[in-house]
Amino acid sequence: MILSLIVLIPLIFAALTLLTKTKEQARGMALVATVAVLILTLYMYFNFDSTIATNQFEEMYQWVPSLGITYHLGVDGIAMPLILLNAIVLPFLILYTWNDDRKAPNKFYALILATEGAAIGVFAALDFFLFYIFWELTLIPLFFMVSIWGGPNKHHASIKFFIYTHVASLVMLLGIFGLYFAAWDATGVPNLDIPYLLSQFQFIESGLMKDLIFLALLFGFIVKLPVVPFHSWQPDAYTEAPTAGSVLFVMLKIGGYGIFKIMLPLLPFTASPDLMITILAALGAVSIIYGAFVALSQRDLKRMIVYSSVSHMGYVTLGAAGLVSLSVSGAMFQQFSHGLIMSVMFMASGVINAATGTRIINDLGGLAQKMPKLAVIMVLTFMASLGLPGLTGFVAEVSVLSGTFVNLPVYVMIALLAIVITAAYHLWALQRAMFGVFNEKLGTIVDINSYQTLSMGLIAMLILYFGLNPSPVLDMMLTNSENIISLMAAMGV
Amino acid sequence: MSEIIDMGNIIYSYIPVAIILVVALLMPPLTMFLVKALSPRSKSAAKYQTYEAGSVPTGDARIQFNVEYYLYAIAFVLFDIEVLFLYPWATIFKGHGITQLATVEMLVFIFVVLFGYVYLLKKEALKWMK
Amino acid sequence: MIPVELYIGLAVIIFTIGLYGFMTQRSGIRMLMSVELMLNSANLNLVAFSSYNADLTGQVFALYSIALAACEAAIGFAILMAIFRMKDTINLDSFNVLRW
Amino acid sequence: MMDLMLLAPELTLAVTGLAVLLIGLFLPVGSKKILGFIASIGVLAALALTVTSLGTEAMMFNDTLSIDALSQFFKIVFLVVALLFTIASIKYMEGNKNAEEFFSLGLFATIGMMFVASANDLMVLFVAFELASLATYALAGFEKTNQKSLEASMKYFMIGSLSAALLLFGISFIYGMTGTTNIPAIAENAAGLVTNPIGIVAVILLIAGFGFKIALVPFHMWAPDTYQGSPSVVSSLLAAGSKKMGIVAAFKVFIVALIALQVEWQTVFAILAVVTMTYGNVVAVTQTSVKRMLAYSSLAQAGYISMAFVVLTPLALSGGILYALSHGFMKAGAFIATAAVVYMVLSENKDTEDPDHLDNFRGLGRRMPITALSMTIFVFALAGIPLTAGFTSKFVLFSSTIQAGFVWLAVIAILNSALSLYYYAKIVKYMYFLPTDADKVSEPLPYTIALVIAVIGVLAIGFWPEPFSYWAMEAAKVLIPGGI
Amino acid sequence: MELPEILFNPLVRGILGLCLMGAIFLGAMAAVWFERKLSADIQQRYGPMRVGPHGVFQLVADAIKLFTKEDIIPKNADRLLFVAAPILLMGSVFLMLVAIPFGAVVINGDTYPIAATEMDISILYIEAMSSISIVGIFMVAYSANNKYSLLGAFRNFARMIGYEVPLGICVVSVAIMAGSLNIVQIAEAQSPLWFVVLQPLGFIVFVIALLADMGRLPFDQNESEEELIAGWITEYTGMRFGLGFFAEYIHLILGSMLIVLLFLGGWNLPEFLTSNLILGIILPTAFFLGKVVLVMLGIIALRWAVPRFRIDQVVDLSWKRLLPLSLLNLGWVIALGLLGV
Repeated sequence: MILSLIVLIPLIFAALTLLTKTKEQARGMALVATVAVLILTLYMYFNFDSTIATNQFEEMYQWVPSLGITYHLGVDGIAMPLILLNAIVLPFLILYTWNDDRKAPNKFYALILATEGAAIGVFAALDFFLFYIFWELTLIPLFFMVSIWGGPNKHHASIKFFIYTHVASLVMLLGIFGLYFAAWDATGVPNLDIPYLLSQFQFIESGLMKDLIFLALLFGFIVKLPVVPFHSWQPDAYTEAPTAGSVLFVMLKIGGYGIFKIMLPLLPFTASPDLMITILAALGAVSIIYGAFVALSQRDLKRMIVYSSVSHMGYVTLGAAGLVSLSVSGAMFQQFSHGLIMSVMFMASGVINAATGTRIINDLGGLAQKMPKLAVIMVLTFMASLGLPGLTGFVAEVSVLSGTFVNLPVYVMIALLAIVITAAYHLWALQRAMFGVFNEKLGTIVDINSYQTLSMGLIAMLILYFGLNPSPVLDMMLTNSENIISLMAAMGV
Repeated sequence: MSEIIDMGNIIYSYIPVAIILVVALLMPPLTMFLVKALSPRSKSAAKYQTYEAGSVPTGDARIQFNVEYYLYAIAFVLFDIEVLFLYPWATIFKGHGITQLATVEMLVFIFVVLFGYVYLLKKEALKWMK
Repeated sequence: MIPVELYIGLAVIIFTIGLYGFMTQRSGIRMLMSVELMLNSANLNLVAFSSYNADLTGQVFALYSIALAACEAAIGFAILMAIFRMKDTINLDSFNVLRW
Repeated sequence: MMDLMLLAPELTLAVTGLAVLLIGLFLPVGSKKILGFIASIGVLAALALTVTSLGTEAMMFNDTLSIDALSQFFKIVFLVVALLFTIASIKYMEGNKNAEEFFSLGLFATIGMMFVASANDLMVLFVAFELASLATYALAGFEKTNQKSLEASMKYFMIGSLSAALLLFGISFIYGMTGTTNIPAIAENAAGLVTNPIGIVAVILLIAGFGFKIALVPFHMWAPDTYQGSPSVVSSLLAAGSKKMGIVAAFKVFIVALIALQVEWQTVFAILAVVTMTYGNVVAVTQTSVKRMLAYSSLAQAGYISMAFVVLTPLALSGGILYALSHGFMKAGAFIATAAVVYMVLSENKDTEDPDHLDNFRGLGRRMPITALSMTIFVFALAGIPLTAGFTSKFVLFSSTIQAGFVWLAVIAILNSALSLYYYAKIVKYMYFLPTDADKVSEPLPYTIALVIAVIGVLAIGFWPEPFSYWAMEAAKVLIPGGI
Repeated sequence: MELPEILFNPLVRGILGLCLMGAIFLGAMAAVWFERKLSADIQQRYGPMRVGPHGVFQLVADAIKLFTKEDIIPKNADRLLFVAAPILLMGSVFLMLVAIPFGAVVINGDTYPIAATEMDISILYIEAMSSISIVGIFMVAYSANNKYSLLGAFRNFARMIGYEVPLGICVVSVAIMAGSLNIVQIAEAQSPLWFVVLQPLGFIVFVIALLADMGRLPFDQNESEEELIAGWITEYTGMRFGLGFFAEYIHLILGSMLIVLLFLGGWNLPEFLTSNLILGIILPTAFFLGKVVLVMLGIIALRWAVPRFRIDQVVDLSWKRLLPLSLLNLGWVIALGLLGV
């Protein structure tokens, strides 16, 4: 029941928020909803047994029996941290936007809540039909978010985003169909349950069929993630989106979730697991390198952050391909950490844009003098992003790289190259934008307000906390990745 | 209709029709040939002019139909076709063990035809020269 | 007895003439007449088959299709009349507002 | 003795239609509004009667009519569309002195469609087919002084009568080769058809005949013009009703009667389906007239449904049948929403050149919130976004295509449906994102009611597909009892 | 006694048809003479008196005159249609004639109608053939390219399409009573009771509609000598006019026969009158033809008794009076049928 509540509260409040008239009502409604979700999620988190890898808090009702569709929810150690991430960041996101003036605030907050509900729905769904519905549902609010409140190129960006991810999810749907009918034909019973279908995958006879299903599903996930070369929607969409939209994009870790939850259990049973691993690893390594290099050449602060995000996502695929429990759990933790770091970074770039009217790094300079509070938070997160020890980014990257090195040393070597570049562009951007001589053309600048300080500061605190003590989430990730790895070991992969 | 269609009989009954048809087709031309042989010839331009009460004819006579004609024609075609459905039913109405259902259906049909008729009347579609 | 192939052949010829007329004519009335020709070729087929199959269905069907052809002609005339009233022509090429 | 109660829905409609016609003759123009209410109540009653008779099976009139799950399902589709049509037309026909003709023609067309759905004999099928067609020809040209409407009607009529001629010619061959017009009996006597080349000729003629009605490429050229030019409410009846009639007729003729020639027509339908959906979607992208865009999208949807002919499994057929119902709600709703916009535009400026131009949808989200929201739901449903009817039916249809091994077909269909999202999103963009300085207008109540009904239908199938897919499955079993 | 089989050979029947054609030519000539004399009598003058006793050979003289008149085709005319039209006119009446019995002989109680052919649907056939003449009339008018002609033809159209429907419905009523579409069987079905008694309304409607169909006064708006100068046939001269003229009179005779066959009991006589061989051969035909002549005279007399209708009156009469009346009659017949009469 609690899972349903967590999924439905944001959706229901989204509808209610749509009906509100003023900004005050809308943001209040949104805050109530997100805080309620946070409380429920925390309650669930504290009752979560991180020592077992099975699904917990399960709920199951019949929905369309003739097609084997059920309403099946449940969380395991892969989903729990991501739900937690969403639940934590969203109230702060609301706070962050507390004093903003924008058109149609009711729609704005409604879309934020709808995205939250849909994202949590994807993490909680244990039925492919439900999973796909929530998956597609994440698309619509974000599409509107970009195309209503986005930057100058919003139409282009929103359409590109929509087409890209829609095509990807349709291809994924093909994969789901393949899985569904293979099992239906084999057992004579239609069933769309995720754990059931995952367990049935190994009984498919045709190797080609297995590979096709795997690749179709994989395509859906990596486009959403995204990794090079399917990333080109992301810079446009992230950049054009309003800050809240960018943060929501970051919160939407459904691509990586799909890889851990669905791809990895299937991986050992494909006809050519080695090939799949190579694909994953190559995609990961290329993304890391490519993202870093492109980020280096960006002039726009937000665009730079976006490409650094591409680079970060490379670690997720690379870690998944590493196939040892350390690398896999590291990759999972990278998702969690990335969510925290990127939300602060986007918030910071949003604040800078609002204060100075530009995001071009060269036009900024010496902001630290005028915005000391922002400077502190930004330095912290930039350090986390480039992987400074003691912060979350470090934990994730070290686990991924060291874990993957056992199996895939070549790719890790390639990825290591990027670490230098990553450090370079982070530091360079920080130096040019925050420190140095203040650019007088920017005019009068005031520091971030207390709501923004509160939200960004608290998330930054969490980055520090989880960097020093990752075990509250890392434990359950480890449990699950060990489970996956042991499964593979049994298959001899 | 025990033997469903007796083709032979039907064809026989049309042989006289064919004979008469040939004669009917030939008769007018033959007559006209006879006339050509018997009648005098004299050329005069006025003789070959269209008659228009004695004055010199003006314009083309082949004017377009008044639209009302089409309305009438449509109404006629529809009613005539509806009568068509009555014929087969009429022949078996007596003494062929027709079911009551068929009679009721035909009455319904006639009622619907009547309905269309009332509609036409009321819409003044049957009024000559509005 | 006349072989049924002859009836079919005649029907096909009439049908083809109708189809050709429909394709090439641009006057609404002529197109309508072409369609009637095609319908009647089908009727010929139906009646011929009915007699060769010793089954009355075909004849009844022909009766119905005659009635439907009449209704179709009625609707067609109505539309063409409305067109004529508006444009003073029934040449269908003059109707080309709807293009993309 | 058969039970005339089984014909109660049709009889109700017939009596309503005649009553509307008669009452309308004696009413002054001002009070003709009541006709729309009578018609709507009649359709509602017929709908109720049909729903209560779900599950009955019977043969009537010497096996020429068959009451079964298939016929009842499609009757419900047609009645739903007719209900939306009549309700929306209450506003459209306001102050029109020929309202009684409009409503009765609509009802008669519905009767025709319903008889096609239950026809078990090619004769009945053809006659009913023509009944519906004739009524819709007249409806399409109802605005006698509007050149577009006339042109639409004329093109529709010309092509429609051509398709009738092709159909009849094809049927005559089938009758000649099998000696019967009874649909199941044709299947039993199909030996003559298979061995004779005339069988192929008949199949080609029938595909062309039905293809025109369903508007499959290359038999589609009338459809965009007609849907664009006709009054919008009529377009809803055409796209959502008349087209489904073609589909159910083709189901009966090809899948039941001509199953022996399966090899021949299956390939043709595969090609037609692919070409139709691709062409429809690609051309729709460039349209600026919403009705024309919906027309091309309707082509695409017909292409999707035609996949059922290729796949031919009970699941695929049930997908096609379910799609027909969903499409009935979605497309009728979309056209009615357009009708509301057209009404609004025309009431602001009577001489607007293109009342359904995309520009008139600017800022609709603010001007007509309910209409805009409904339109959004419809176009998203047409694109196949989850939790709408469009998704459910696409889910069943596409998945069954994969199940049967036609992966290539499913991939093409899925890519198409991704492409379609582009132009659907364009409508939403115009409605919500493009600015306008026009004022908010009050939304006409009848349109709103029709829209709300359609929205409920779309969402119901999306959220709770179980009963619908169950009945679609039952209907599919009528077509192929044992599966193929 | 059986009739020899040879009499039923279709070729022999065809020759019989040709004889009937000749007979009807004579009949038409007689009809023209009757018309002239009767109209003269009604107007209290003599009519033709010079050629032969009481002018009986007047028609022969007329024929000779027509044959020797010059055949003129106007230069504006459509020559092909102009020449072809008489074929249609004559063809229409001759083909009608094939199916109409000119009487019957009764031999040993068996009735043998005197007709070129006997078909199951003869009444439908006759109606169909009768309607062809309208096309001929229109061809004449259109090809002549004359305004009077075209006006006449338009009127002809309007009239014909109005009266065909009530005519058809009356025929259906008759067919219901007789249970057949075969005109011979219809005639024989009136053996005890003529249909005019059973459905007087139908008779009246039928006669009026038939008059209009034949273009007899008061329904000769297509000719209207006074205003349209013979209307549709204005441009026809000489024998070409003669052919159209003859076709009209043949149509008149055949129409009268139809009235007798459908409503006035045909050739049916009580059995004792026909039991004798000679009487059986002569009496039924004589009885039939006698009635035909009476009906014809009645129609001719009617010409001088009523004025011509205006075209709109004609059309109104058919659509607003005759059509409902014929439907009423149909209902009456169905009711009678359900009661078992």
